[in-house]
Amino acid sequence: MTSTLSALATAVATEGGHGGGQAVAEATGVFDLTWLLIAFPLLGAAILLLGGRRTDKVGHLIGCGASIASFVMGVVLFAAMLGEPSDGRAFTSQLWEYVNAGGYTVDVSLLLDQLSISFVLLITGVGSLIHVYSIGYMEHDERRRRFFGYLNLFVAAMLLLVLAADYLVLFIGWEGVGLASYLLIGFWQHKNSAAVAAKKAFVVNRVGDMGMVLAMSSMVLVFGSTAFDVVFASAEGASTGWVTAIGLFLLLGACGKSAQFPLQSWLLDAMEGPTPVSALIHAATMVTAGVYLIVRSAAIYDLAPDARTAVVIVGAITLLMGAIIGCAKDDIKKALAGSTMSQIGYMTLAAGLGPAGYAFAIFHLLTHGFFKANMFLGAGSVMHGMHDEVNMRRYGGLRIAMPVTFITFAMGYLAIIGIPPFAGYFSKDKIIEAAFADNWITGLATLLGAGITAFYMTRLMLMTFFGNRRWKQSEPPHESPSVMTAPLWALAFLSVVGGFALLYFGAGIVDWLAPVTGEEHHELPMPLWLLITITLATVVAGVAVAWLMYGRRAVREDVPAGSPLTVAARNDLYGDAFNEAVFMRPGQYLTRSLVYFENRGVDGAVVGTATAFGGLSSRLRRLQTGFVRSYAVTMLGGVGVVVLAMLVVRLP
Amino acid sequence: MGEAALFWIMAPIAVLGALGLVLSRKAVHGALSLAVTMISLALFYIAQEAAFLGVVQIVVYTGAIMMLFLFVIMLVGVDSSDSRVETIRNQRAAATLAVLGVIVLLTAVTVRATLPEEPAGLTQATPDGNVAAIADLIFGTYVWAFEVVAALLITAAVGAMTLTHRERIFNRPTQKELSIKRFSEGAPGDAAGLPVPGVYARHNAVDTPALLPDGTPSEASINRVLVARGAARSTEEFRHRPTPADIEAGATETRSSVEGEGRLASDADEPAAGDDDTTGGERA
Amino acid sequence: MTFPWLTTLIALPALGAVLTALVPSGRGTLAKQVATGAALVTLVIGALISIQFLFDVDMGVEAETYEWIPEFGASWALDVNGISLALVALTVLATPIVALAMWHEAEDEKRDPKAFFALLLAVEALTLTAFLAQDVLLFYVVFEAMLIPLYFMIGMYGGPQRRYAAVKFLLYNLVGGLAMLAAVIGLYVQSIDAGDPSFFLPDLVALDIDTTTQWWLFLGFMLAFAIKAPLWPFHTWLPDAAAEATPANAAFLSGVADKVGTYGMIALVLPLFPDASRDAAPVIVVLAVVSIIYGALLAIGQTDMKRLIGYTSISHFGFIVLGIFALTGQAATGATFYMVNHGLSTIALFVVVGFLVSRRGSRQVDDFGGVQKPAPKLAGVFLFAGLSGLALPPLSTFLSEFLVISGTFLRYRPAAIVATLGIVLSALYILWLYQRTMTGPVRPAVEGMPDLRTREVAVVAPLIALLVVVGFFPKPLTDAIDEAVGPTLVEVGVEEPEPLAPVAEHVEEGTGR
Amino acid sequence: MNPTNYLVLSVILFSIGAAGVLVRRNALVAFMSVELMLNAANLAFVTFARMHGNLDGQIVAFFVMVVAAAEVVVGLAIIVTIFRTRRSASVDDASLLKL
Repeated sequence: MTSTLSALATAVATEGGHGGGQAVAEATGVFDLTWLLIAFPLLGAAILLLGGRRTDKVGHLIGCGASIASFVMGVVLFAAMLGEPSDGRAFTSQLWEYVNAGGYTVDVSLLLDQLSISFVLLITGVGSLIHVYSIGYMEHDERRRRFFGYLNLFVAAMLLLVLAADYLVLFIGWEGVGLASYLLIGFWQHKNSAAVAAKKAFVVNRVGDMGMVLAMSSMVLVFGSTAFDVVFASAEGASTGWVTAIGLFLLLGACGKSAQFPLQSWLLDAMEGPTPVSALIHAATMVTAGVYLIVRSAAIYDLAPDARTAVVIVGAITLLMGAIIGCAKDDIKKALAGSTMSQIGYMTLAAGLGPAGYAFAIFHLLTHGFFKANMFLGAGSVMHGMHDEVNMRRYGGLRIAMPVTFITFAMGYLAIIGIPPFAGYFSKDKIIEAAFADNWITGLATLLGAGITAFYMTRLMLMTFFGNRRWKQSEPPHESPSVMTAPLWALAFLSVVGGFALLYFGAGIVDWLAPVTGEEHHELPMPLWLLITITLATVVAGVAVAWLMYGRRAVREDVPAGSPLTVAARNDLYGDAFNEAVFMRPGQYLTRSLVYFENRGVDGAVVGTATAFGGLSSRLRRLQTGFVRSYAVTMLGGVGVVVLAMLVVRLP
Repeated sequence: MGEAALFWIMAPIAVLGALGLVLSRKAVHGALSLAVTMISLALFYIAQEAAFLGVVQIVVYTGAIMMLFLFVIMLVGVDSSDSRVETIRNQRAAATLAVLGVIVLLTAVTVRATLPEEPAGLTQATPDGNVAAIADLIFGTYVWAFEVVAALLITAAVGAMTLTHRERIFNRPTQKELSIKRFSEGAPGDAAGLPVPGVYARHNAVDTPALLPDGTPSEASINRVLVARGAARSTEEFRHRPTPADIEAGATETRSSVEGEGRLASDADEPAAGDDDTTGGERA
Repeated sequence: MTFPWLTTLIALPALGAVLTALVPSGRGTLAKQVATGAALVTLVIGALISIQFLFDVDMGVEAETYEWIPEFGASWALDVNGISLALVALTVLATPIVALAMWHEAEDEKRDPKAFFALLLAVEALTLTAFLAQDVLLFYVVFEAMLIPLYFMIGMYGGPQRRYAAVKFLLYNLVGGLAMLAAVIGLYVQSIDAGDPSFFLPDLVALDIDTTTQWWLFLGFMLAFAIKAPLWPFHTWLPDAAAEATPANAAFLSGVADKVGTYGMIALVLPLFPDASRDAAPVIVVLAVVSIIYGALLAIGQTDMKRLIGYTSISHFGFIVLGIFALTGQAATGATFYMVNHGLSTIALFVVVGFLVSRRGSRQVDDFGGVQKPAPKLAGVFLFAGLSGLALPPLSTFLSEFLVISGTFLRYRPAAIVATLGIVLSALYILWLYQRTMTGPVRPAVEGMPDLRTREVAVVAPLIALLVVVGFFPKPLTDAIDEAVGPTLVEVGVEEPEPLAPVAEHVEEGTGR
Repeated sequence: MNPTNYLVLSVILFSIGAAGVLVRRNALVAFMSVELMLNAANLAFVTFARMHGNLDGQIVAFFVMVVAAAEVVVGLAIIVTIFRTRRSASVDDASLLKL
């Protein structure tokens, strides 16, 4: 039966399944070369990491070249895809058979459709810009070649993640980006904090991976396969309980990778890594993998409303948590990291809304990729000029010293707080609309989030670029070299026009993604103009409050005491404290007591038995007096016993 | 009837001999007692139509083996005699118990066994006489065992030689070396050698202690083997008993020798034959 | 009569052991060369045999049976299937690597290295025999005989407590062996009762043993195997042996020799005692899960690097046993595949730790710190070996771990869920170890620590290459294993669980979602 | 006369010999007691031979004598050797067979 099933699965794969409602065709022509997307950066990583010192000189160029080649390939594929009919843009190409064990079959095959090509372009596009930026940013680091090797490895793994046509293969990419993230967060290994942060990121992600593994195990149990086409096609036949379970397991995985509550704690620490890493991995791409996973698994979530509700709740909580944390951080990167958490919360929330929100989640994901990468790189530029100072209370008035950084950063700022016509306005407003259409509570959460976002981003802007100069160094901070500012310009441009272009260019992103994610029109509880007005008013209010607190008054260099909420936000809302109190301390105690139990209990029982025998032997040894005559008595007694025994047996 | 008479006369003698072995304090007495038992056993053999064995018993056992024992006793054990104090705890009790058990067990077996009332006799088995029949068996059926036993005997002889042989590691000390050693190590008084028995004494027999120049008898002059046997004469009976006048005369000049006398006197207070236990203990 | 491939495979290392022992003492290098040469020739033969199974090329490898003790029905019977092939491949591969890794370590002991290399080859020959034996008596004999060279290898070369560790190892395994001997005799009696006294495995499998007897025999065999492939609570010999033996020896011990235990479970216990195995499976599954979590937690609590790796092995053996007794094709294939991968990964870890220990002269974690600065390559391979230990995809360890978990999930859901905790804990102990030893500020004591030398690279490179290549292309090996696992499970008489939601009808509906 | 009497005598002599081995410390006496036990056994053999009309008992007794001779030779040699080194013929002094 199992074998027939796997045969059927293969049949489904070849004849064209139902990845997300559209037919999936066998890849031909240029689509058959999809694997090149992954191969370029993978080759780059291999050359850079195995090549040794020989490639030190040209390492960064090889790294950029690999990424750009992949981007070009992505553009070519995108163009080719545009040439296909809108419901025939999904292609699968099987590379090799991975495993077949006990009837469970996995093929390494790639699925190229509208969703994955969007990610491919984001990853390779933003990735290439960040590669270029890194040439300048990492110029003085003696291990720059290795840095580019890791970056290429990341790009390759991320592409595998979004191109995989099987959850198991997706998981390979999933762990690959986790590894790259680990290596890059801990890139400055000589700093203890970096090494600890890297380990923390990996371990917390592993908790999410438990969810992934269990989700895949459930799929094997329920569907006998983890291939997208089989799982999606037979999802309807599964019981709601199992679909919900799979949905929740996947959500756990997504929480780990996307730093959603309750696995959010690693992201802030991850800022120990070099800034381009924060921009690429911990803002634009990897942390959005969870959103990708949920959207990709739309077929599952559509059937599991409870799981969707859980997704929405997680998204809403994270949205507000991230925003609150972002308000209190003085470390520019950590403030941005809080913002990232919050924005991914938006995406998760949107994804949890079902077909009404999937497309907007991806839309916001893309625009966020533009403006957040822009701002991180801007922050990196500031740090570059400020000798790696990250404390915003030591900045101030930098708009004059670093005009390019300021202008590009401002574009990102306007985009994230959602001022029309910048990119964030379109994407975030759509999510707020969808949230209100779903119910009031989620709607208000998103609205509140928008207000707080405006507050903390304005605060960040004001503390960094406006106000009095609080830096101590003698010569003024210098603007970054053009190799770093060029990517900033590019990203700033995208921050400005990205939202409008994506929404209205051609058929728009919603229709573009519809074959994969489905589409559903929602009814707003109030007129659209009213909602837009309210949203904008909230944003302006947030900006105004920030200006009152940080613009009018001079920013103090020492840290003010602050309200209990501020203190809590500075401590990441006690996420780490909670983890330490609930998991680490008892874990350490458990480990220690287990070591004790092992040495005294398990091993003690064994050694104790040995000691008991030893003691018994030394008692018995006393019988051995060495006196021949004692032995003779024993011997005579023994002879007597033997004779007696013989007689007892023989005599009648 | 003759056999019964022989048995009832010789059996108690044999038992007495055996008890003598176990109970005598001196090994040499024990050996002699054992010889008695063996001879009576030889008679029993002959009485039980085993003339050859009876002769072998006398020749080999009593004649050869017991003599060997006596030689060894003379070599090592003449001056040793056993103490009756048992040193191993509970050994006596355990031994008694074990022996009684064996006696009971074996007697029970012997008595209970269904044995023929009258022996079958060996007339049929030994048509040509005892010796010829035994020869037939030894060189016939048991020839292999016989050869092995022969080899064993040879091996035992070689083994005994190997065991008792002592490789000379040092040169035998010459008289000169011995003399030097005596002067350098021993007490100055002994430097000239031990006194010879019978010197200045009333007798010149070997059991008579020599008199030292001051008239005191010297115990050291008597062979210690004789002392151990109790065959030496007491030094006490040769002691010159000083009169009160003598004491007055030599009170001052012979103070040191008086001390020596005192020592000797205290030695001599003990019976010369000595208690075997104490003497043996000291020697050991 | 075709060429006796399997006997040749066993005879080569045995001959090598004799030749190595005959090398005059004092000529250590020659002994090493002879031993390594023999191991390499064995590797070539093993590779040729593997080709037949992995790539379906007929090399003429077939079962061999020669008379041994015809009075007892015991024979020198060898055969190879997917399961044994996987382990044979691991063994022939590991031996030259271990020999190369030991190249200088044996000399540090101020002992003649000859003995170690001769013993190593002897163990290889015995291990190979165990994997190939089709005769229960033969299996038992080599199972026990293997202890002797291993005892000397631990007791003669290694740390200060090595004698204690060696005696502990020996006593533990002898107890298991004794139980197994009783069970082997009991099994033989069963075959006598059935009318045909035999030790030949297929004959014994065909016996119809009543359930109570099966239980007793099952316990005898299982105790031996549970001690050998240390299953909680019979595991305490392994950390001691791992810590005190030389790293290469510890690698061979837990990487290869202990696999005889898990191999025995899947190749002997399951087919011989199907009823008892089915009944006992839940208990064994619980023990396996306890091993996974317990081993991992204790690994976290260790301060001695080699002990730590010893405890990780206990955790991994838990996974293997879990996979075997989950009694699904997926889990059993995964478990067998896991045996190979765990071998590669553990050998890599032990060997790399050995490099560290020989440089610093200490096994304590606290004595290291910031090693990646002076020795980046060493840190790199250490991280790589560690990642293979925590089953990071696409390294081959990942697939086996996933197959075990998902295969177990089909039948024992709570056990599988608890076992996934092992995923988190493994990351914790490996990365924490890496963090404490390799990263952070450079400690004065590790300053100027030399990076990997050519010989060391040659030791590690094949392991890493295999972990990657097998990780990407596992199918030839898993197919061979899967083919052999299927009949075993049929023998046990368990049904493969069917998918809950059949795919067929929805394909025809065509709407998908 | 009933030959059982010989057997009883044999038992008595054997037991006395055994007692001698057990209680006497002098190696020579103990050794002689062993000889006594052997002789007692020989007596039983000879008696049995006569009872059953079979000469084999006498042959065995003969061999016992020969072996006893060999044993005595070696045993006495050992005693002499021990006496030379330890100046004692007490079996209790040779008690090194312990830890």
